[in-house]
Amino acid sequence: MSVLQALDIGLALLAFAVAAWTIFARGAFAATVGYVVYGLLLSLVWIRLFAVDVALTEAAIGSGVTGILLISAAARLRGGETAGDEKSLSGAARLFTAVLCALVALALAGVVLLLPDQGPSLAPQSMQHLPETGLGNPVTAVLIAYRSFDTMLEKVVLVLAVVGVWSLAADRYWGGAPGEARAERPEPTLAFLAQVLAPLGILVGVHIFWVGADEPGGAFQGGAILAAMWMIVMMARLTEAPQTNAFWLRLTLVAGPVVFLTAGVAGAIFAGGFFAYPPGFAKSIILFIETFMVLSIAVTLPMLVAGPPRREPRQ
Amino acid sequence: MTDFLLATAGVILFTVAVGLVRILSGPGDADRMMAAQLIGTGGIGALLLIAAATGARGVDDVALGLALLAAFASAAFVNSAAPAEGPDAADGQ
Amino acid sequence: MTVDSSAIAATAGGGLLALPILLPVVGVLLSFLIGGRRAEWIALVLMPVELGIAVAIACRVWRSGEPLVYTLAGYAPPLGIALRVDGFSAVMLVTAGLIAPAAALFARANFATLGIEEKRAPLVFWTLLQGIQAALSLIFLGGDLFNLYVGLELLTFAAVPLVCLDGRPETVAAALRYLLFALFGSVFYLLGVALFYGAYGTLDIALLAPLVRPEPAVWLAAGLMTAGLLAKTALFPLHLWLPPAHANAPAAASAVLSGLVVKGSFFLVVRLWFDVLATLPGVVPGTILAALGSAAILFGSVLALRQARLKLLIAYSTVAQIGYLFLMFPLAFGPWAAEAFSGGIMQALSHAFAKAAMFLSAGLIAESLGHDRIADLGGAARAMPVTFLALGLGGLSLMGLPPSGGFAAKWLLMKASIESGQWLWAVVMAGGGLLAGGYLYRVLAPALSGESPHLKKTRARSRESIALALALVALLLAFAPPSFFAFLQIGRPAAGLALQ
Amino acid sequence: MSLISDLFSIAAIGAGVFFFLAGTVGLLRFPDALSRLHALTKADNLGLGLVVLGLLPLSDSLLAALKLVAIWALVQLAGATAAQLVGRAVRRKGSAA
Amino acid sequence: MTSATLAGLVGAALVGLGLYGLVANPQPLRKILAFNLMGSGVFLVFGIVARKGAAVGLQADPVPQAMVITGIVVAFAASALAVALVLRLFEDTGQVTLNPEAWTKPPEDGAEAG
Repeated sequence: MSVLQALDIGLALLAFAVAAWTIFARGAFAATVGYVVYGLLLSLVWIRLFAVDVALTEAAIGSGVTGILLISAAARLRGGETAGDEKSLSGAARLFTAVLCALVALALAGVVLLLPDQGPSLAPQSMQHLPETGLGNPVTAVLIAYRSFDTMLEKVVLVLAVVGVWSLAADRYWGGAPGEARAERPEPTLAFLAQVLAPLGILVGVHIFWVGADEPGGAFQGGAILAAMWMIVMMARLTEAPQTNAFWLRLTLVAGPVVFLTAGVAGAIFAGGFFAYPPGFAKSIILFIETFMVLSIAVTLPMLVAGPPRREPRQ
Repeated sequence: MTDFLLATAGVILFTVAVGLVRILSGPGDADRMMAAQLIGTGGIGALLLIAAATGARGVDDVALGLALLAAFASAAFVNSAAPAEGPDAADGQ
Repeated sequence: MTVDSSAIAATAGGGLLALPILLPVVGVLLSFLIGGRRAEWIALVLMPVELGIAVAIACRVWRSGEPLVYTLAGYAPPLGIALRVDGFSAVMLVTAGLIAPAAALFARANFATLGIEEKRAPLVFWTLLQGIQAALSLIFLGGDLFNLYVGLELLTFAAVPLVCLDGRPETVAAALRYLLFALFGSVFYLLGVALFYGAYGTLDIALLAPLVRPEPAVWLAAGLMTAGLLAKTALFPLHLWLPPAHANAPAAASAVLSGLVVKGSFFLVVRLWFDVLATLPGVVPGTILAALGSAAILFGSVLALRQARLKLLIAYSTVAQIGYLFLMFPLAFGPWAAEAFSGGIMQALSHAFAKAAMFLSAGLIAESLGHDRIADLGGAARAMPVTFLALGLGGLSLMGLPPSGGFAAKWLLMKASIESGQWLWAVVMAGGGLLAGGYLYRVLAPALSGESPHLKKTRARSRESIALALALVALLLAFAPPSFFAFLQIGRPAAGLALQ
Repeated sequence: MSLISDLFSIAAIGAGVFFFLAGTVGLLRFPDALSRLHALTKADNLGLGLVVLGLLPLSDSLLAALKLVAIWALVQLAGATAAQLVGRAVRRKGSAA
Repeated sequence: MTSATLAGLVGAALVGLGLYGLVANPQPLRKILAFNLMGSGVFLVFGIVARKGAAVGLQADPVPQAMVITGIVVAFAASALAVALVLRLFEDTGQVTLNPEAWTKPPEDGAEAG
């Protein structure tokens, strides 16, 4: 096992070094590239923690889609963000901050070391109730059955985030499409990439969603991959970003939480409690909900990355 | 066999780390972008080796996801850098 | 190690508890989907229903005399999530149920959506206002620490965009600053949640409370979560984001942000220390909180004295009034604990109503005069007497003069601090009251004298009366009967005695 | 059979690692940015290809093997297009900033 | 030392690093990066908790894993909102600063702050 241990230590050091680079790099763009690399390494760390569902989420959302968001922002902001914009902390304040942060990190490290090797766990209970849900993947069961309330509300958080991002539009652009209108031809290489990747990616996204019932995967991860595919197609200008007042767009954005909420309320009528599933129908209901969640996520993430409307709405 | 796979994964990560030091320091943003791209290749290689060695389920899907998204950061970079391409549109204040 | 879940028994018919969260969520989704011309209507229909449900919940708590519990999804904690309502949360639920519709009615003039095509500001305002309601209900009712994290995030996402609704760069900067503080708070809170789970394998508050021991993981988790929540509550020295954010939002939004939103994270500080950590020796942390609170009172009041704009003055007075909320923590140990607790809650309630009234009044003043520069308010009170009456009555509560809810709150806190021998807090409260008098005098004295200025807009009586009604509620709280304080203690059997 | 396939895996993966190493050495030695990156891209893609080739006999199902090949193909595609995209961006901008 | 503990230590270090970046770095975009780093550190602490809860044949406790997935999605949404705010500020003023003094002046004067 010693090789594995050495590998773990190497991986940990590498992840930490890249993270430190992200914080201390001189330029904002360099730091952002560092963050994208860091996201990749983090997926490896999650694999080593045997949290494959999380690794998938980290790969797709934490590193993939967040990477696109931050790289785009950093590329747009180049030259604008200079350190002179704001008074930097003085040397003493910097030192004080550093000491304080080090203390927080040390305390946390101490507590982490003190945690018992065999900690408390809800794994037995998760497995015990797993047959009731008809699922094979306990992480999916936690997300869509045991703690479905969290997940439904988190979908509402995404809707609020879309409202918040759109609210930054100028009044005359409200209802229009996000993204600047650009007359230039699609970049041929990018278009080629999009045309090859998109069909494959849709296949992979649906696959990851579908196996999520029993294997690592699920609605978030599959939806995020689908979202990425839509983003690349838009980046290649093969399609335009939709108008934000389009009814189909809004319907797709809220479909996940609406279906989830409806199922939750139906549970109160048919299964004796909000968000309860009637025995025997749990799995079909869960897959039904998840289908709409995949759709909503696939549309929400690109809209969040695309930013506020920037063009006047067409009729 | 397991140890061999893990050791090779370690070597690949090490080369990635060396490359990282060299390229992240610049000089240009395009270099850095390509660096990230290459580290992706190495990372996916290491991931596949670790997966084969530890036999964790579902890791191939993680690698598949990463491979799908490998070019995205570069695409986003080119896409967003394009409008600010004028002589020095975004520079200077 | 597994947790015995028999301690959690759902109360029959507790499904009522899910509705204050789910109804505004329905409102959010509907407004976003078909809200173009109906968002206002959706909010105005749902809000009275939500208030009715909040009152019904309070009545049931009152009748049964103990907390109500509801288990969601049919899975009992620790695996599932429970909602729980006690006296304190029922009162906060009703308070939010009253202030949100008041702000909504007030906002109709600015954000009308009936019969016109969809516009940006109205749709965003109505959607997010209901988002705030959903988030607050979740925070007041949530019984699971991670579920409460989701509530905190809902609150952040609903509150931040309201700050920069008018789109001026300074408001965007204020919103960004607010968001960064709030995110810092969320991450720290979440880290504490991770440590609690790692130590005890459950996040349900009722299950966690008896398990908690004074050990490193718990102290660290408590410290991190408290620090995170303080950043969201804007307690000194983490208050920097609040004045620009609250002063720049539209008046109706400011009223909700200052009156309610900061109370959400404060509520969780109380939950954390009085419920989750009830068995911990809390005098030292309580004293630290109160010391920060005292600093906030003095610092916020002094800065309020120096502001040139009315809305900024009111925002800085929020910084000061938040300080009072934290004076209850070191006093919550001993026979005076119930008094201190009631005082703290009373302060939260009276400030919510008074501050909402004041921000609405300030909004009316700014609309009528076209500015809110304090130096140019001369004679304004003659032109708009009702508005200034609301402002003044709200101020009465801030100063802590009788008869007002603020007086009741400060009186209770002062009594507790004197009985416990912790005189310092009493001195701070007295000083804070004087300073509040000072900054209100700065506004009211010139407004009451001099020529009546020319008004750019005729004043709307209905909107004035909304502000006045809120101020009157803040006043009426002074006459809260003893049974009201008994109600606040429901679900707090451990309070006072077990805490020692 | 198992021994032969194991030996094959070891040989292929070992060769793959060699290319990763060679790429990094090239990185340290080549003078200008573009040629450096060009060389490195090729070396790394070849390296990953050999690693995948070596892992193929170890995969337990046809689907898993297909996935491995797909991963390699996707990384190839990503590397090639990214190099072209970024390279063009650099050329358009004149000298690298 | 197990790999879980190691990951936990990295998590602790990341929280410290991220916190430092969030407080000490003046640029909003860098603050957003730091927030994400800090968040991932917290998620790693969840990860070690999950790993130490391995039981009944599961390699890790699914409940904290589910929480991390929720957390990653929320952190992304937060980053998106923050980035939108930063870009809006940049488009309106040509500069990005949280310095309150730069904002007490009218926007056209803002450019010379610094």
